[in-house]
Amino acid sequence: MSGQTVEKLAYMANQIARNMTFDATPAASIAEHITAFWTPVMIDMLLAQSNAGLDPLAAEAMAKVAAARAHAG
Amino acid sequence: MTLVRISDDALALACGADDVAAAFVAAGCTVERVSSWGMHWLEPLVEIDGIGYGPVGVADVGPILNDDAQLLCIGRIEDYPFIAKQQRFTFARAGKTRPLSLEDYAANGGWQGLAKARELGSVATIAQVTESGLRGRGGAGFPAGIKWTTVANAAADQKYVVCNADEGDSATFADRMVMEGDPFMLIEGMAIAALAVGASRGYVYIRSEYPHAIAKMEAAVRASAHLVAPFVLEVRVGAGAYVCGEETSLLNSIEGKRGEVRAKPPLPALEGLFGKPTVVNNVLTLAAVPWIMANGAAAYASVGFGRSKGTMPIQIAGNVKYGGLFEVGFGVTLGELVMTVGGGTASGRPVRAVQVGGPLGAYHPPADFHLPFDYEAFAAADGLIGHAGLTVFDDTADMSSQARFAMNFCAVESCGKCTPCRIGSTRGVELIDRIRARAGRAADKVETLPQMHNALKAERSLGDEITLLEDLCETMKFGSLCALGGFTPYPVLSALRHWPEDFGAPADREAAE
Amino acid sequence: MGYERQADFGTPEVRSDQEVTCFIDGREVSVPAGTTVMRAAALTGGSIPKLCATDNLRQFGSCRLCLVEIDGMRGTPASCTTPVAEGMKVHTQTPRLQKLRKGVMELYISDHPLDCLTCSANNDCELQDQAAAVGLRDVRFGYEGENHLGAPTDTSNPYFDFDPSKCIVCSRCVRACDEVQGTFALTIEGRGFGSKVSAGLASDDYFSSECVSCGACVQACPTATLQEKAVKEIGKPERAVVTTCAYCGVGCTFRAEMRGEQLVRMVPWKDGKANRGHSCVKGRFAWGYAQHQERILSPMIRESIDQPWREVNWEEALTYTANEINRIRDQYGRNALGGITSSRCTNEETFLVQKLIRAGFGTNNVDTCARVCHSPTGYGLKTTFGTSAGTQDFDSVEDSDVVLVIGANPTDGHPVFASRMKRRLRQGAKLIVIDPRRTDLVRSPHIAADYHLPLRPGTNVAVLTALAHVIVTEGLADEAFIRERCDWDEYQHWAEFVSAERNSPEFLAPVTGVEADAIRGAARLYASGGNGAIYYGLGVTEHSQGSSTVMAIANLAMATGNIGRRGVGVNPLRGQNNVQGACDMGSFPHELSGYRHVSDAATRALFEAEWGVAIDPEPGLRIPNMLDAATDGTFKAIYIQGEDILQSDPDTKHVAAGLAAMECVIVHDLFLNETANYAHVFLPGSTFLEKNGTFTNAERRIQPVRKVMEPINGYEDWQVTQELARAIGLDWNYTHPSEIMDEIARLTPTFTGVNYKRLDAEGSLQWPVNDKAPDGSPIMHVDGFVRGRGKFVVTDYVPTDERTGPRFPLLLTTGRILSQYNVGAQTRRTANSVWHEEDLLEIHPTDAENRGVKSGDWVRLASRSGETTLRAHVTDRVAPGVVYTTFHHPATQANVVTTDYSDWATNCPEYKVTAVQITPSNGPSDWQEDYEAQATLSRRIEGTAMEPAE
Amino acid sequence: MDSIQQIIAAHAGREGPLLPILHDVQAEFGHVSEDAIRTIAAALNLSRADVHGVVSFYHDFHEAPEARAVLKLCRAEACQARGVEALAAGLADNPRVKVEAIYCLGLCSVGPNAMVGDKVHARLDAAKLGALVEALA
Repeated sequence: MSGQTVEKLAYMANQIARNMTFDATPAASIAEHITAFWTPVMIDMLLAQSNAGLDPLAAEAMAKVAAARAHAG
Repeated sequence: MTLVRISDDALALACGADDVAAAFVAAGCTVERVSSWGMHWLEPLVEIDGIGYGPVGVADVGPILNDDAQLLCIGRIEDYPFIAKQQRFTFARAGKTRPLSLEDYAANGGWQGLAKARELGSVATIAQVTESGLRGRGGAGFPAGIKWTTVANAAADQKYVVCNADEGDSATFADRMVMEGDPFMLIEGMAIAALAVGASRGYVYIRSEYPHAIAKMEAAVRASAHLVAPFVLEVRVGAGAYVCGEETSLLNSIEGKRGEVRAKPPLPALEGLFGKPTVVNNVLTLAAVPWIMANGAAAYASVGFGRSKGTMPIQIAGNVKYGGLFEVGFGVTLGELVMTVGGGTASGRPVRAVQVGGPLGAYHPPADFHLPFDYEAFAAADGLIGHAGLTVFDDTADMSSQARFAMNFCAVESCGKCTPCRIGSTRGVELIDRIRARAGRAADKVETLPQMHNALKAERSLGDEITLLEDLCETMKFGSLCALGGFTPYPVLSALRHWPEDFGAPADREAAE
Repeated sequence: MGYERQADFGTPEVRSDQEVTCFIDGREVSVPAGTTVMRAAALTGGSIPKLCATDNLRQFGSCRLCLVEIDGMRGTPASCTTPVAEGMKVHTQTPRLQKLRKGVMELYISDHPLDCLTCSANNDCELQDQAAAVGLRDVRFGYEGENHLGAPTDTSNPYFDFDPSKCIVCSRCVRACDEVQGTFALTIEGRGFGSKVSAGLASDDYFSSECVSCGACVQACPTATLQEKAVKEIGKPERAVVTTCAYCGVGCTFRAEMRGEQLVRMVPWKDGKANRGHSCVKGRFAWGYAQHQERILSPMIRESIDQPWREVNWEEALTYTANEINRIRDQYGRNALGGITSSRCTNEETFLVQKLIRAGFGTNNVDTCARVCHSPTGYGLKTTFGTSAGTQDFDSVEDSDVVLVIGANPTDGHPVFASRMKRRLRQGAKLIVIDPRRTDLVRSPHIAADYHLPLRPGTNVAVLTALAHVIVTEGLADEAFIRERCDWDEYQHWAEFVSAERNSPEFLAPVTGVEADAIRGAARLYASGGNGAIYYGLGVTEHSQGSSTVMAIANLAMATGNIGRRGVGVNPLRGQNNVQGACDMGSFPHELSGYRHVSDAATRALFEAEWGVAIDPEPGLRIPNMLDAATDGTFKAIYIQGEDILQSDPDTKHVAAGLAAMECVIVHDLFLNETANYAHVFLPGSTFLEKNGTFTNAERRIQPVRKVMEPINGYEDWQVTQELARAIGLDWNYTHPSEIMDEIARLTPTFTGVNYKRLDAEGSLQWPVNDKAPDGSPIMHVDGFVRGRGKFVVTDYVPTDERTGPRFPLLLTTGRILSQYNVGAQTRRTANSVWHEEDLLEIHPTDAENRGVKSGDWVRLASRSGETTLRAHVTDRVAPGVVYTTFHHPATQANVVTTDYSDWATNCPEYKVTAVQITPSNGPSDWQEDYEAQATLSRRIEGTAMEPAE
Repeated sequence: MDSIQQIIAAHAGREGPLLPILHDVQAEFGHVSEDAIRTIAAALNLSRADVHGVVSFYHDFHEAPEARAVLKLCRAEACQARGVEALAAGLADNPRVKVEAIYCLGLCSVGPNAMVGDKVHARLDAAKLGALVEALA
């Protein structure tokens, strides 16, 4: 995978985060959203990149995604 | 200074009243322009101190002022037989007041009806109109009170009163005279109607052929707006369509649509102007209302004949000696109107026919002179009163030509919506033309084609053609959507029935058969 | 089915609680009060002669053939305008009536051509029928009277002729144009005998007039005056099949009228519940593409896209394809495979494609074109209400008092529904339009929006939040409804958010470009004007905040209690005929049919049991992700049925790169579309006329598609998919699409009660159809939201990252036009192109002036993604700063310009906001020229004329 | 076209303003042109077919200008009874005056009658009618 695609995934995650900022439990909802709509490959790609440029809320959500995957995996 | 009264109604103007008035002013007189008395053969009629002179030309001004015009003098107008014989309810002020003078109107009984209606309220006002027996003067003779009740009972956020002033029938001018001579009376009548049914807006739809009536009504509406408020009234002008005298066509025209006739139901009383409950009444109907309200239903109903209550302003015109407006209770006979009141023909020749009720009315021979002026009596004689206009013809009239005219008028004025009127009137003209040529009809180019196997190849006789005309009239009479196509057969069939010789029958017809 | 006219009861059905009983020729009949004598007579099986009456138009009373006699009533009233009364005794056939009717007919025929045998309406003419019915034998007037027989025929419309010599002036065409279509393009000119039908001004012909060629006038005409050219050429149809239109999401029911295997005409079916007998220019007339010479009828393959195509037989094509799929799966893994289902195809075909991908390819990499149009609808309405679908049936609009249209242009995009909406508006319903453009709905004859909010593209959420601000802060919310039906805490959270000053119309005006007073007025009207219904389209979804906008709309409806009954609701106007169905069928990578997530084990188990394979519990790739993965080298093969993603998807260059990177692109379509330039396998598709199946329209209405003719490519699309499945080793044995629907019903709770037998019997069914709603569900959320309590979602306005600036100072928004459809694959291959030969750029006079651009000039349209050239149309329909174009023509490829920005929740592309610059141009851009050259090369077919000589 | 816009504006707010507007346009320009119809239709939110249908229905409105002076001669029954047909037949052809038939001016007891503009003329005979026509030519 090229860096450009990771960049795009990070953009997507940030965009989701921006739009869910006012959710009652934003990080959890963002994590849930990403798990529901992204392929595991996409999630893994983003998680694999440590400095993907995620905004704090998106990063928090991705951490939750990672935790859930570790738990399930 | 001498006070001279001269009418400014369109008919007086057409006869030169303005020039006469100017001449009196030039001679140092004060001239008051008043409404017309309705004695048209005397127009321009000049009144000085109650004494009438007419018809007056500019050259007569000097002699009149010099008391040297005995031939023109008719004496006291009020006592003149043509006036004295009338029962003037609607035209009580005719000749006496300045049309646009609120002062004159109020001083002569104006606004009393409206005041009464305001005092009585809606229900009692409608009751008065119902009890008076007032029937629509537009031609159909439908009881006004019933129509008003329907509108009053209809629930709606907006209701209208519409005055049908599209007086298009030849030989009728009473509406015009009301609007030009006593416009506030019509406005008062409409305001009473509006109050009775709960309408907030009203329209007077006037034909464009009446520019003077339009101007007077517009001025009168402006001048009286404060007196009829909150009722708001507006004048609308027709645009050259006889059929817009039909109420639904008139409503379409006000709405800005083609003046096509609407199918009924729904009745305009329930779905009228802009789809709202609407009173549509003729000028004379609405103009009768102030009198009824001011003088009481009983006083009105005490005059008349049978189910035709009150007075009728009858209009006498055509080839007649004393043409004009003659308001009288129903029941006067046709012969009296034509021969006595009207004085017979202007040409001095024998009367051959009288058309009663305008272009959709029947032609009556002198044999019908016994008929009393009454909706039912005329209906029984295959005729109709219509808007009560009489057109007198002398013995030079060709009645098949008049029948052709009736069909042609229908063809010219048909809105084109329904088939019997749209196509039938044109076929009628063609058919009467052939009949008038006294020819039967040979099979035409198409009918003679060998592939036209069902077409009649033999010549159609004059008798066949007359039968076809009768059948066409039946199709139009019972098939048409409105009175234009439906009543055109009246003049046609009456001409055919009473004057068959003008159609080449019976002799030709018998020969042909 | 044989060929006969659909029954006509003369006057429209009347709704009334009261029954009236009367006697027609002695036969007793009870009808709703207000019903006409004519209709009552027709209901008893009698037929009163008539010409001007027809039951989809208000009674008119002009022909005077339907006269009857009624006891106690004077004269001979017209039965079409006379309502029945209790106990009324009507006589429809008496000697007097017979004579009158014959008299009327004699008049008609005295001005009518006599060449019935050579007339195109011979034996299909109401005048002829009625002449026979009244027994006319002789026209005593002769045939030489004044007449209209010499009037010339107007042949200007490409689909129908107007021959005034045959006109009987019944006004049915004029009334149909007014009442049914609502265009008011026709009138009667003149009066009396000179009355004639006129299309607009005296100097207008049909083509130059305001006519939109919907066909209502042609359908209404009782003679051959308005007649389809096809009927004149081919002759009278001999059989007819009722089926469903394959154009937009309205889903009109048509009767395909056939002569042999030749389609003669498509006539709207009065019993069609979506269209109620109406049609538009596309469904009615634009079906010629089905027989277009460019249709590909033979399968074709090639190893690489620089080679010419090689025609092969079906077996070779399918074997080759199966080998490639197996090879790629073996080489790169199952997730290197994927597919795209089509909103153009039937539910059954779509279901099979996603089944092939999931069960055969072994991956959830399946998506559908709804990705690029209504995926935010699915997300937004499921989140808030619990169902990914509109809440109403189309009939519902008849009970609406306030109609709010946002981001939709129904008169162009959904014309038949627009006509029904306009009818309601003419009856007095109020209208709010939220759209950057002054669409026809904002102002067109007899229609005027009470509020038009011409917002800056991309600010939907801000406008909706401002509306919500007014509703909440002015106390217009329906608290009782909210407390009963929604989550009160969520509502309060939302109400607090929208009430903030920063969400007030005044505060947001500089952002939205909409005056605060207009927003306040519109909010008050929607909240308190009676039944409020919201209709929206792609102007809502195709944004970076598409899903937020859908949820903001849902919030408004819930806050005002406008959900759960007739006349209200939230209604997406679906673009393509089967968008709803394609979504329902499990075409999304994360959902199985009925919108059930693949991670749900119980649902998977159901499918696994039925299909006998394991289903991946993780979501697959969406279309943009597939293309990303392809450029990245991990996605290698795709099966695309009935879609042209190269032309329809955004950022064309990116799509092209993705396709070019794949090893096996399988296109299953009617024509060599733009995507096929990058394909290795072409499988010829069949048109909707050639197959059985069902489509589901925007009102969740499942409607039968019936085979009108045999597929000229040999197979219905579902058969091709089945053969491909068998070729890769699946054991499929469907013998008819009804078996596929039975499987869908077994696997999908909302479809439990759907089967072909019922669809045939009832015409259509609106899902959910199951034990809880055995007769289907015209209105959703009647007794409660599907998800339980309605969910208010806070939708913060997050501006798109697409910004104007010095390089790209204008905002481009795209859309469609009435005569063309989507990528134009069908409509461009019909005479519809006469109305729209090319995509035009709408630009405001001020912007045009600043750039020295005049109408008709070539302009360069450039964004950061790419550039193209097209001609300008200077108009104030667009606001200053906004430009607009359609995307129907591949020569323009408007999507070269659109960007890769997309909806945050669903990745639905942001077609509606692209920062662009317009400059004068001399002709096609380099990209256009390169593309054209590449396309020409790619379309070569060995051994045919389509291979260039050199 | 400004003047047409002004005419339309003058009737703003009226119910059913089409006929009053058409009257004013006809009076101002002598006809209602196709351009005028387009302008009026757009302003009133009507189709141009709507307006054309109305214009063509009423005898008072003309889509083409009339260069000649117009005399409207009443040809209805009462004037017929008073000899208008003979007058009409005897009317010399005058290329500069258009003699139009009109049906009734409401002056039926003093015919034959005619109208020129808004001015009415009664008790016409051949000499008076000839003079009227000459005055117009």
